[in-house]
Amino acid sequence: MITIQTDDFDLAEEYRNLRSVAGDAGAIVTFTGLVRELYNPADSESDKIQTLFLEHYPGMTEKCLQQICDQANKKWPLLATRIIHRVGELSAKEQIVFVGTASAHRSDAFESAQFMMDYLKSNAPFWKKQSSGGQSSWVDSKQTDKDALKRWQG
Amino acid sequence: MITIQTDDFDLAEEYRNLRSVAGDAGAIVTFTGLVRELYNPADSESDKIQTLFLEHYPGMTEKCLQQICDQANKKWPLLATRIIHRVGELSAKEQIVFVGTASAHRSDAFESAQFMMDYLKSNAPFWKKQSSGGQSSWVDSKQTDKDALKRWQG
Amino acid sequence: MINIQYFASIRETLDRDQEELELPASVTTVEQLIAHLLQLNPHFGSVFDSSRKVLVAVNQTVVDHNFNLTGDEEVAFFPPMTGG
Amino acid sequence: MINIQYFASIRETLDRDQEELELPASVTTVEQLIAHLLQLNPHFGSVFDSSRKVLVAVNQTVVDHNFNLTGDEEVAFFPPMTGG
Repeated sequence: MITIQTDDFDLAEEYRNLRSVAGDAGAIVTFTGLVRELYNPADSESDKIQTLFLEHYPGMTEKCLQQICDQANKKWPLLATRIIHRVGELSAKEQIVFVGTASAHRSDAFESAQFMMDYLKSNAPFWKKQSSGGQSSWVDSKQTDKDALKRWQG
Repeated sequence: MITIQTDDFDLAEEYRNLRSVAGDAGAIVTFTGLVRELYNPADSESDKIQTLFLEHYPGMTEKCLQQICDQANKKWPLLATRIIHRVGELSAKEQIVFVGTASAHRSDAFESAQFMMDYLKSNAPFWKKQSSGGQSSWVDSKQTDKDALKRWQG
Repeated sequence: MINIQYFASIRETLDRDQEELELPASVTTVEQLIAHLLQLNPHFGSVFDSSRKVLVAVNQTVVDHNFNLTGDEEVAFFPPMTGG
Repeated sequence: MINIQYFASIRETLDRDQEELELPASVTTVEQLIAHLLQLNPHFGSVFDSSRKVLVAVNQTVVDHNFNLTGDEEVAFFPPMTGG
């Protein structure tokens, strides 16, 4: 199941749902992404992030996230998958994104969760704009995120 | 931090602790292991597991789990690590083990959590005995668990 | 009619989030649509200059510049994604 | 005095969880300790037969059979771990 929302989410509730949907699961992996204060680690002298604005492409976003779930379910024998992505204005330390997977065995749960995050980063139409000290700028995409996809290809 | 306990644990509480200890984390990964009803997937005709008994080697267990945390912290830039392992008698669907990691970046959090689980499986002195339909037997170690360690060596 | 949507830094550069456009019969690919937009509006020069990576989606799927258009699609232009 | 601990299936086979033992001067390695235990107690035959994998820890660290003993260690015998 996928959800795009402005509201915060509750990890405990998501874990409970995964556990009840998954039936005879042996392994549940959760990933939570948080807003870092210093978003650009190369620039530690900069002002700390005050807010992060998340824009998305309604319609296409839902389609992309559902495709990512479908691909994960094709590649691994999963009992449950979950993506939540927040949009709108977020402050430092807030939760941005949740990915959860449940499987009989731990390697499938770990790999599929990492796969889903890697694809979400580079393939789902979200854009971040950070603001600090009265200045704001769009966050650049990172080569390391594109490189992360290679692990899952071919 | 590591804990060995007979009591159940609360994922929400562990996540809250990781988030508060970790400071400027961008990524938190949690792994939860659960007791499967059919522990041996090759033997689906067998009676379902009724209970699982977990024996351990007090003293050595704590030492091993702490070493696993220390090794993870040496290999990856982590902001927090956590292991909880239950011992004693557990029923199907109960939580057995928790591993949590927090890091600036997602790949470090994912890899270290997987590393910790892989080492815990083969290197920490726990032994499982399963009971079903009046019969009980010690669970055999799996070659796939030994193979999983190769990824982290050399 | 084609519906064109702009996101993030491109939306800001153009100061618009979408527009409707009747395509001339000569425009049958994404590449030709971009050339057409550059003619219509000089602002597009700074969007489609070579230093800036722009992705194109047609009906909410990312495509390359050879992709064929019939003239009634939803086309979107946006920078590389930075979600997660 | 050496303290020997047994775990899981090995504890059950031997029907004991630990024992104290004064080592003869001739026993200076784990391998010699195992030979010594086999002499003392015929039950050890089924523990240390070749079909069964037995791990040895000295002072709570897994070691191989060449490991040297001084005679005042904590030694543990157990099957491969199955935690997690």
